[in-house]
Amino acid sequence: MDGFAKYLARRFLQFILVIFLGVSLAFLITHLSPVDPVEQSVSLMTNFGATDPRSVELLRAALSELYGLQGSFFEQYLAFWGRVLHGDFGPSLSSFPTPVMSLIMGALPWTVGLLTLSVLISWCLGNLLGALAGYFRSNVLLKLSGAAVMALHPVPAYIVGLLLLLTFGFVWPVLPISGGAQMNLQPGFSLAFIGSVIQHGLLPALTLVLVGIGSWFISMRSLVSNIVTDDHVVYAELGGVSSATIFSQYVARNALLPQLTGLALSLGNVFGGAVITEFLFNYPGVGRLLIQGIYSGDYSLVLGVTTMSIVAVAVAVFIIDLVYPLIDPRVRLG
Amino acid sequence: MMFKNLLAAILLVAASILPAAAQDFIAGIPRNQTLIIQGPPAQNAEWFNLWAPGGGASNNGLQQLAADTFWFINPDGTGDAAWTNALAADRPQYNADFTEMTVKLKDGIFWSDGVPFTADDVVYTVETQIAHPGMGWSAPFTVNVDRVEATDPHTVVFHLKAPNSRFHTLFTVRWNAAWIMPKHVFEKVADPLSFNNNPPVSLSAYVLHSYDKAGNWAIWKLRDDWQRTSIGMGLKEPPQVKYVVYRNAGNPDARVIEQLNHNLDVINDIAPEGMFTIARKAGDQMAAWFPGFPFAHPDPTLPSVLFNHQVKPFDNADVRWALALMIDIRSVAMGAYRGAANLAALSTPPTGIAVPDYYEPMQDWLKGFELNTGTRTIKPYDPTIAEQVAALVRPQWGDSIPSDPAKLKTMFGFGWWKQDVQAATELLQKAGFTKQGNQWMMPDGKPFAIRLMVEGDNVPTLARAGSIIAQQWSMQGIKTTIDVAGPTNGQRLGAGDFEAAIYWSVETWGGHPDLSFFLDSYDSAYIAEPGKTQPPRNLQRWKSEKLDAIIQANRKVAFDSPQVVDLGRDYLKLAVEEMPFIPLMAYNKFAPFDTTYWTGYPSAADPYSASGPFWSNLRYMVVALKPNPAAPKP
Amino acid sequence: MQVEVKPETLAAPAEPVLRVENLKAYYQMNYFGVSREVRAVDDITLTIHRNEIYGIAGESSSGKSSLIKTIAGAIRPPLRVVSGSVRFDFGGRTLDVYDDPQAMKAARWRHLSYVMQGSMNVLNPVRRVKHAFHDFAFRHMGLSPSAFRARVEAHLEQIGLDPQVLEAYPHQLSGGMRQRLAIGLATVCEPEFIIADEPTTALDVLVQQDVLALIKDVQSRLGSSIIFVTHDMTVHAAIADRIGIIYAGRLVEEGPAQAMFARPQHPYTAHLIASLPRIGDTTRRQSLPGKPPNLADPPSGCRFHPRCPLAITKCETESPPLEPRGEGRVACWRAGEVAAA
Amino acid sequence: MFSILRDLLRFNVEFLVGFVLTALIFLFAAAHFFAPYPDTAIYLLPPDMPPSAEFWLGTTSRGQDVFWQMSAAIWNTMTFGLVVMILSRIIALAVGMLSGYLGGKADEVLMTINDTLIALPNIPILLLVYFVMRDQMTWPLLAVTAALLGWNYDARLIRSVTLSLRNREFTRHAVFAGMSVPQVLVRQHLPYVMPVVFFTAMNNLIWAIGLEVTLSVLGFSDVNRPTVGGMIYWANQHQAAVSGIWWWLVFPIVAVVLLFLGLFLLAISINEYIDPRSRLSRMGG
Repeated sequence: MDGFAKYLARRFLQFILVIFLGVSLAFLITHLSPVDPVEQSVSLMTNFGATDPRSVELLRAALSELYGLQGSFFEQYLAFWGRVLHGDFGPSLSSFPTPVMSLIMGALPWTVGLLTLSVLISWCLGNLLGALAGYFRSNVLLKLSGAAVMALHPVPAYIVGLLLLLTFGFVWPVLPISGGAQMNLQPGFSLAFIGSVIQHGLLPALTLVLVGIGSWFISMRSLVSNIVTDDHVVYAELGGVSSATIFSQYVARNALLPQLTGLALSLGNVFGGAVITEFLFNYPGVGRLLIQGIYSGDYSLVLGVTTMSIVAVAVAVFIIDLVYPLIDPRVRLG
Repeated sequence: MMFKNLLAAILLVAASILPAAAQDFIAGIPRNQTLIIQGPPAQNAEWFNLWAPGGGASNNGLQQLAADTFWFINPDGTGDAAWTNALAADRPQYNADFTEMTVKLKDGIFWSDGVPFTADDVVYTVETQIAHPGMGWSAPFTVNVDRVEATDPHTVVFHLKAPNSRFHTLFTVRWNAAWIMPKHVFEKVADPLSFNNNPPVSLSAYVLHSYDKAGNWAIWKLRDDWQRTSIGMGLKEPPQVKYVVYRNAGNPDARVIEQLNHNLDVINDIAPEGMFTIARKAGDQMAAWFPGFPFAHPDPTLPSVLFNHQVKPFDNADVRWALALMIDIRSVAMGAYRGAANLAALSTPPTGIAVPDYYEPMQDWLKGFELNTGTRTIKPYDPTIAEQVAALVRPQWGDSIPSDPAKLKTMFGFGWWKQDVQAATELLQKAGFTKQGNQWMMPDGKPFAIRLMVEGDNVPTLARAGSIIAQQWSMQGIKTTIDVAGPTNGQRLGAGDFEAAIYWSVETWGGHPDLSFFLDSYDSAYIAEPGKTQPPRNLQRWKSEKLDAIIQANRKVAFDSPQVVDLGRDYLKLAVEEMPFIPLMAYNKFAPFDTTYWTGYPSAADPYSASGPFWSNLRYMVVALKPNPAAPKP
Repeated sequence: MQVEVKPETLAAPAEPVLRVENLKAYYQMNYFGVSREVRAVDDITLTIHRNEIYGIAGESSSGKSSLIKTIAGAIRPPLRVVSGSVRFDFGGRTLDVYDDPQAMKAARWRHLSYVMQGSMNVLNPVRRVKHAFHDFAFRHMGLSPSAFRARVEAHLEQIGLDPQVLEAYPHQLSGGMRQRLAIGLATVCEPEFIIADEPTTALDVLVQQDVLALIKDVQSRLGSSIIFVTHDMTVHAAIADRIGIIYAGRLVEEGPAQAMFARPQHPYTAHLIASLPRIGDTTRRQSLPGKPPNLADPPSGCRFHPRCPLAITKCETESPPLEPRGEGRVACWRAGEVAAA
Repeated sequence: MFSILRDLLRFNVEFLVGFVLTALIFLFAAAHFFAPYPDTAIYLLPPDMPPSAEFWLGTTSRGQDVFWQMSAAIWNTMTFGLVVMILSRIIALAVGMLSGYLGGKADEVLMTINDTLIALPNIPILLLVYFVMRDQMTWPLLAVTAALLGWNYDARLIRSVTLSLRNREFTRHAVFAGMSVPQVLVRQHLPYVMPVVFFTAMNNLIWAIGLEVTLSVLGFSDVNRPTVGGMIYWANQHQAAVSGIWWWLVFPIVAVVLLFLGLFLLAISINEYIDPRSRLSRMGG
């Protein structure tokens, strides 16, 4: 087997392994839950209305049958795998009987959009600034911007988001602080809708960018300051190669390789930040869905979202793994 | 460089979009014809089947604005005015032994698709739900209804399996009730449980206009034929609110910000501090239940310290009374509600009709109530609590706090038990407890420690009350830890998996003195074995022969009989003597209104309707609002 | 290995291409509050002529690599030129390496190229080889892209490489091929002067021979001058016309290769030569006592004196000047007596 | 070790600033042992008092002194962070060194597991664990869970260092001398790996503290135990941000940002100390 095929096989194996382990873990954790979905739903339903005790017993019996939690633990696990493979997590308990999967599918485009945009921006911007700062070490402007993004980077997304929300929603109310788009706009490829989505996405995306940019900046800067001492860069400088070419083709391009791997490795964490940000800005993505599910004790929803986020992150990592050979000939050509 | 181009493109797009998008708050809908109400995030936004289990979109206006049933009771109302005949032309008519109920329906009511509403819809509603056990009101219909028939298009007769003088309450809205199904829609559907009923036909004045698939908003539009609805018929002039928007406005901070930005007219609930912020910043563009402090609307719900009577030593009334007397209710009021609490010594919420029917007449009895501590007799009731709380909040609120004791009682409640540590000590000693240092020991020699369960974020004020009570008990030598149960709260309460909890097991009509709403379920026949699930609402599993006698008697009198009030007072006296749970206060809700666009919201001075966004009675507020002439022009 | 000493080339009229005068380049460090000065290049003067291969020898950390980097203008802080000058003379145009960086940059590869230490790694791993030729040489050649390509291919064939390598990525080539490519890259513009820093160090012996032959071949074809550094005296013996010996940052002896191998003037040179393996030699090779000096704190007087078998008191106090002696120059108070040792 | 610390303090500004910041915050946190009020008590003081001579950092809407509350909160948060950090260091060291030393198949298997764990999104899994545990979710349990999720990056780093040591002379000597694998790893390799561990420890501490803040802010922890996230949680519960009780939010946020900054500066200066390349470039500068 040549190197490239080996690489692909290895990545694919990893991909399968991540999904297997993640899905099993999610199942295991959830099925140890003390939350009884039936009681949960009964208490939801009886919270406000007048309730005849005899009627509640009937309701409970009916629901137990509907939610289908029968069988041994292992049978449930196998059945669960069957469901995952069919993309079926059963009905949501708090939104009965809407299937969990259709809730997730409704929310997923929002999260994917928000994450793709903010990860791309923070990755590109962080790497660009970091590379420049690593290459032009004495530039004061770059030093200052570096200090700023580095100071921001360890701050939890929630705090950055909260500050943005207060600044642009309360002190100087210019941006929407809640929701994914303007009300009463029908989704579609209209200028108004896309504009509204961008407008509503600004604060959450800015939060993720501000939090995310620092680590790219730091790692890129140190990568670049190491790479500039690499033989091929020094040699190019001695060869009188123009600095633009050296910066882009010799320094940045080589530094991007580990950064792309880093991107794949960090997606899991980035997703975590998105959960918090979506919750804060009431953004209609899967992160908010997850937290709502937890708050409402929605067993199947929490399980579905966690499983799907593991799968989604694994897919994204796998995609990056597939892109990687395009920019690294050593992997592509073995 | 590629990056620069990208950035430039983004900036260009942003610059062209932002001003365009900033014009309308809601695209294409005039703001000054729109009422914006805080709704819950609807996860299954595309679900409009009110009769299948699960909530979702039902609180986003569906049950408030588009569903209808026979009767409504205004939870804030008193006397006859609290009762509204909606689809029914008259009050329920029972036969002598309460085995038959006849309902006359109004004529001239139509579904929003033009189909007339008839008795067949009612019969279909009952029969379909009996046939499908998963549906929302299936169980009570199955238990009660032997047969239902439409004797003519506007008369329905229910034949009951057993005598039931409260059968009509299934169709009487306080928060919600059994809504009537559109037969012509559902009869075409194979499985009414999995039918999403989207878009829903409306039986009330508003109909679905559009909704967000992500569940953040739903918009309801006034029906052109609004006069052909039960609510529309009674109106003298057309409703001014053309559109109602239920929107999920985010976390409490975001709600405050949105109302201050005039993007949210009605808030469901925020923390007292948020309420005070709006009051301070919005000035006269704000309305609330009380125009000044304490602002809050008391729901007919009674937050209490619940005890699990199946767990020792909470089966002992002396212990429960001792714990009650260890509480300094003023700190609880301050801690939970910053003083804005409507305190309750009786086991019914001090709201609506309970004030004239129970609280006012029973003051003398309360003042005279004597408690035997084992060594002496004390009179624990303190009728001056309202003045004391007023004194505590006056430094912050100044002259806006009246000095008239009568007014203070409507704001802060009639009175409560005076903290009496000595009496509590005597009661505990009477129960066989001993004190070692600052630690109470139980009769079996173990230290007396309590786990006090609270739900947490969902009802923050109660979590706060729990914290402060736990601290007070701990300081008196009973180590109390707070247990935050979160969403498992209901389940644990039901399963009896708690020692003590801050929650409520009493909810009332508010607008009607009949206590059967909760009391009927206190029948000892329903008490579950330890470890088994207790059906609502006797979460404390209180068992008393005297109580059973009251319940039995109440079942035999008619809903509107004057005897109902007498039985209610008997129950309240029993509850004081046995202290099965410690009632604290009404569930006070901070629900400020923005008056920039709309005026005429209900208030303590004019409680013509419920005002909680999720309460179906809200519809009477929506049609009564008047545009503010000073509203910004579009 | 047998040492073959390169036969003396016919003495061409001495036409200097490189003149190094009183060059001092120090590592100046200030770390954790301690300033240290390492005199890596300490007052070196030398001249290299047209069509000459000049070898610089010395043990590791003697400063020979710093010297050649300083000559190439390839130094980075903390190594700095303290005084002196490095001047190239390309066709009557004099270029001072440290006076006119712009002109220097323009001259690179056209007139002056460089073969780096570890030159297997000088190619950008993520780009094809052809791009390196383009980046380094295209602008100097004044050719159309296709003519340039043809020229490069011809050049590669000349040095025994398949032009196909241009389409390859560095990782697809063997170490020897990359070394050849590096030399090909350094010679494609036919520069007058080539600086080579340990061009063969990392290679196995067979490849080393091969590469040495290549260097020699290219040099003789182009008539360029080469200055190269290696600690390996056998390599010097194989290709150098003249050799300079560096010890502790100083040039201690310089002279024609053959003469030096025959009659080393400096005890250190003598030691270097003596430690070379010779056929049939069974005597134990002498090892030099002591360690190479610490350049941050060099010994007084002659820096070699702590290790020198001939050291006298004067050596400890007075530093010997580099003075002409025989065919070359030497810096030793006891230069005449070395042979006897 | 001590002389390294002294040198770093004397000559590396970043380290000095980082050290001073971290030490000050640590001292501030330690002060809670002398707090005049129990840290879980509420409504002992007048609520909503702005910073003043009597209450330096003001009081909360729950009638707590922000100064003392914050002191206890930072202590608890740091304790949590340290527990996570130490536990995850132990796992990372064990896996990383073993993998690097053993090499071959064992290395491949360990690193595959490692990379698999890296790709799992932490927050959803932690939230899931919380969802299951609910009120049984004590902070030590949360710390263990976080530690189980927070070691894999650094295991890779440690592995690469061990890998480079594996072929060194002294390793072979030790093996020939009959040392067992754990002996070789602990006696011979650990000293070389320690600087990397130290560097990753700082970053891990930052990560763990950030995690605590995030989960507590959402109320997914024991909210009665004062922590930095818990303070923000309660401030949100009382809508401090819009109610103008800024001191309840601003001071804990500033404190935690300063702590982060301190730890971060320590991390980069230690990294610089370890990494000769960046040290070299500093010499020039």
